[in-house]
Amino acid sequence: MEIPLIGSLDFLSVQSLISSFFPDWMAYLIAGVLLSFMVINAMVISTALYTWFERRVIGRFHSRLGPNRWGPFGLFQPLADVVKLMTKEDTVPESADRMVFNVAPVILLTSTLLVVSVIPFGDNTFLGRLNVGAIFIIGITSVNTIAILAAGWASRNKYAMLGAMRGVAMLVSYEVPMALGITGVVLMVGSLSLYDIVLLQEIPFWIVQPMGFLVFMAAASAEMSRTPFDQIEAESELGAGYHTEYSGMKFAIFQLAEFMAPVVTAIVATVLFFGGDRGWDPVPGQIWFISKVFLIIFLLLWVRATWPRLRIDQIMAFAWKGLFLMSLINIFAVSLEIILLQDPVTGLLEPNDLWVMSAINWVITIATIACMVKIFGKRKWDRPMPKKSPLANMYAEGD
Amino acid sequence: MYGVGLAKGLGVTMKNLIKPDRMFTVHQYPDRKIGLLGLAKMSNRNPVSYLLAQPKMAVKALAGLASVEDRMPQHSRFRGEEFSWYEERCTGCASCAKYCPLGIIRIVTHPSGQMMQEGDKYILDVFDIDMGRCMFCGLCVEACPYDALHMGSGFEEGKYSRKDLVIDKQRLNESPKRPSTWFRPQIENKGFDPQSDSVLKWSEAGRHEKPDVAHQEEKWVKR
Amino acid sequence: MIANSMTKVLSGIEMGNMISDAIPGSVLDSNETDVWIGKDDLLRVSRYLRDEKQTDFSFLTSITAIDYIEYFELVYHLLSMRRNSSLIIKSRCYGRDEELSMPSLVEVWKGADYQEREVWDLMGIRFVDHPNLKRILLWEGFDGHPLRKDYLGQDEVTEDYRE
Amino acid sequence: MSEIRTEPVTINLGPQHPSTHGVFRLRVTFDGEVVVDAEPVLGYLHRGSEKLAEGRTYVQCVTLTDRMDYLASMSNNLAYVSAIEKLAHIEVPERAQYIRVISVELQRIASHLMATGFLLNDLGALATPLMYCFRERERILDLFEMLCGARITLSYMRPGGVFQDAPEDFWPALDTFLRDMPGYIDELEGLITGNEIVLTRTRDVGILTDEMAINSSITGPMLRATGVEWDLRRANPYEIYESLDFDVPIGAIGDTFDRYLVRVQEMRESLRIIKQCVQRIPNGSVRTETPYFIRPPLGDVYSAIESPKGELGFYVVSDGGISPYRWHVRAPSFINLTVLRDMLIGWKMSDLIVIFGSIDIVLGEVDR
Repeated sequence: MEIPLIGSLDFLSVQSLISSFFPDWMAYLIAGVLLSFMVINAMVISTALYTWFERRVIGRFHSRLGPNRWGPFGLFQPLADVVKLMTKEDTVPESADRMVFNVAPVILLTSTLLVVSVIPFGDNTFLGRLNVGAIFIIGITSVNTIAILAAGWASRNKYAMLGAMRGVAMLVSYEVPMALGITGVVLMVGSLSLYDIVLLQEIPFWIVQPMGFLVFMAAASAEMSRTPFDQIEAESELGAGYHTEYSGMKFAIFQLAEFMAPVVTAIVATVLFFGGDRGWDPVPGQIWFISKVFLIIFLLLWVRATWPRLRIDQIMAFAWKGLFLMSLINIFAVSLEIILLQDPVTGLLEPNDLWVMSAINWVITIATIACMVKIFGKRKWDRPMPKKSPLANMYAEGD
Repeated sequence: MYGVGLAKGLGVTMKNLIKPDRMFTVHQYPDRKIGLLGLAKMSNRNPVSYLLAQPKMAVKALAGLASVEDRMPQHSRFRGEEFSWYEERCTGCASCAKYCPLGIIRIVTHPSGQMMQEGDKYILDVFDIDMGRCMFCGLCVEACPYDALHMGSGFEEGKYSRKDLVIDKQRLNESPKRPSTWFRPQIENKGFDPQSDSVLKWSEAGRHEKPDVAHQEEKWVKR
Repeated sequence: MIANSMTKVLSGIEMGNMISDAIPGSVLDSNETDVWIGKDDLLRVSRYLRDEKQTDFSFLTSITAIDYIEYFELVYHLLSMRRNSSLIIKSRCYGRDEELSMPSLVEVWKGADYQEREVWDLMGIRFVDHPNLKRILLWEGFDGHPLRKDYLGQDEVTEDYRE
Repeated sequence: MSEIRTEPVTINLGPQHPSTHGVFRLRVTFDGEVVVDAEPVLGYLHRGSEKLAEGRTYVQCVTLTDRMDYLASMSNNLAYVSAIEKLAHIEVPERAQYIRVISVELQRIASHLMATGFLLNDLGALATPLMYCFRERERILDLFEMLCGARITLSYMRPGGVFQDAPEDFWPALDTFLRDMPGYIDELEGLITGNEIVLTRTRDVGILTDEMAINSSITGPMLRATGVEWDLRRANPYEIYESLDFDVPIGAIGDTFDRYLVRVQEMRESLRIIKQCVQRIPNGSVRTETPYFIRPPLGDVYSAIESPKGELGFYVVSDGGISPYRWHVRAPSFINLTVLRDMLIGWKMSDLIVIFGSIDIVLGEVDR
């Protein structure tokens, strides 16, 4: 049973509703604008709420309180931040490339927002049912790279430039494991449509292919530059990274895009690995979706509050030596299992097959990680015993 | 190795998230937000009866809007602002001014011609302290031979201009006499707590009472 | 538990005799605690003190200069970590003008680097052959050397908030 | 393979920068991400303490020492007053010595907590370990408030002792602290010591050899991390350290991780020292009567203690008057910076921040 929360909100039904009053082409336009408006606003508001949530949770991880003054439980804090940022002077460096400088934040926000357009929030709640949704996500997230490079380059600031250069190197590298991580899911489903991926997820795919999930999450947290991969901003090294020179509203847009990234990532991960809106009745699917998103966001925050960041060359090495290899092993294992386990006639996988696969894959995952630590962990973790230097002897009596 | 350290770290942060006694900010100056349970506990009731007795306040607390006054407890030795100064005890000897590393205490006196037997009493014309430059080292208090000057105990003397930070004789006289027990063991032994609302009289602030005549004669006349 | 021992403060007279045996004419004076070295021999003496097995002063604790109006006195606190003994050597530098100079000890002890720069900055004693003798605490172009006794200071404007 | 020719870029790290621990400026030349040259520029916090002291009395100078290493005011106070006591031949009562040692060791823990927390902050741990460190340090500051009414600029010690005995409620509070603190250090170590990311970032980074450290006059945890066992509390014991039982932790190879580890172990040793002091502390007076204006005999004195940052020495020359003729500070933070350039060259930008953070400088002491 599916209780529609916001009713049928897919593009086609809205269009057909409107086309009874307007000509077809106009209905197409109005439905598009209406739905985009709704989704954009929903995303912005949820991002605002997310900033509050993040600050409260990180605060509690720090044994602090977090924002709690303005409004009930400090919920109006994002509003106050926005007002403060909007009333701030909008400065542009004298030697900046004004055009690029102004456009960069918009590109970043747009590319982040566009991801949402293909997400099936519920059985019949989505903007577009793209049959190549997975490829669309991979493609549209790499536009971030251009925005970050543009922001860093146009600022004429050395810190911004360093951050942007790190960003380009890192984002381009992490595109690869991310795409390969998604490939595992796509192989099992046999379709690139996110709708189908949700439909065929009898068992959440993070159980079936944990390695794919790990690779995807690591790559995704690198894509949105969160610890332990936040070298783009690296506030203790570069000040603020690529958006050092931004202030006022443009900075607010950057912040919005940056805080939207975890939300979007959590949404994508929910769809790909947590079964989207699937859950147990009578709780409606949208609620399941939102609670899964919250769970992933909390996991991301937990990691962010605990771990320090890696160095840029270590991050790159991790991408190419670690994640790349892991994702290849994952794809190889998954495809082998599919060939062996799938029904020879229909080509489908039964739930029992999925359980078998997950058992095999967990073993493979643990074995792979152990092997990789052994092979690539050249550094010995255990500390050599301290030895007294012969250059000093503080018990000597002198002569 | 093998990510065990990473997992252990996650455990530590989770422990700190969950355990309420590991909170860092437990005092929020000047007030703190309070929930319904806290309010009920403060008035020694259970939450339900509190809700019935004071529905407006209870709803406010549930919405996270209720706040109660909160203040960091300070030790009685806390060296704070607004010196406690007793004009009755001050002789205008200017030891404090001489001992101040920054020279921010200004004292002007003139002889009064009274009490000439005990060696002339001086009248204080000016006694002001430039708190804008004071660093609260307390050397002036240490120097005061008659226990007339004590450190204060507050910290809420923020002003909008530096001029207002110069506290003169009048303000010193008017300010509540809550001396810090810093370098004043006699006040500490009395159990005086400057953080409470009690005020210390000038006659109680000294390390010894005014000597009686017999004592003085023994000390000075017989010599 | 190992018995504790204090750092042995070497007698200036004994050490002075030892140094003047090795490098004749370098020791100008000595008393119970200090040895005065001529400024021309300072580099040679310090190299001797560091390398000689008997003294082994591998560690330069601190460098200071004092303005005694007629002359400047540089104080070097040396420490032997292997023998746990210490020695104070002093050296005088006469004159008042900007061209006061002393030999730099950076090539013997690298730890002298910043301390010599500080002495140059605040006392105005130039260290010959120092690799990077620039002002360190004050800015380039500061007028005068503040720790000299004849430094009068720049016109200071202190606002009196009382009036 | 021919390399691509790259243009070196010079960047000013500081004076306003999140990781310079104050107003410190580092002029760094990068080739891509690699440091090819670095030059520290100091003096943004220079207040001329040495000159100021020449116009103040010996007791007034105590307030100047507070403001040098503002994370370890107690150590500064002790270093200064012990120099004056040596110069003016003032005896210190035994109880005062115990209280001094207790407060200095508490200060050492507080300072090392700050060093560790900020090192992790530089590593990018989003202030979580920093906050935990701050939380424990807060308890030490509360203890200091009980002792002397101030939390940072303490001015607790005077030539001839400490200005006032510890209050009644200090001892139970100290006992609670001593009971809780080992657990907190364990927790901090659980968060940091085994963490693979911390290890990857700090192991073998910024190695300092023992020869180089000694030649460059490095002291404190930085020197001990290279394996040189040298602690003034043992080598030249002052106060009552001679009778106390504690170990001097040393590092294995002198990298950034060793520096962190030495600090953590020193915290544990400090707790051991305080426990012994609390057991043994005698009754009696805490201050020898000294005149307001101390007039030490003609002469000079150098007296050093092991402060949390290294050997903190005061060289005071007296001309017999009420204020010092010359007042020099051997500031460990300042001299520890000597090797900074050599340690940085060849490392990446992220390593630069971490190496710099592991030196643990306080700009108030560097610039004085």
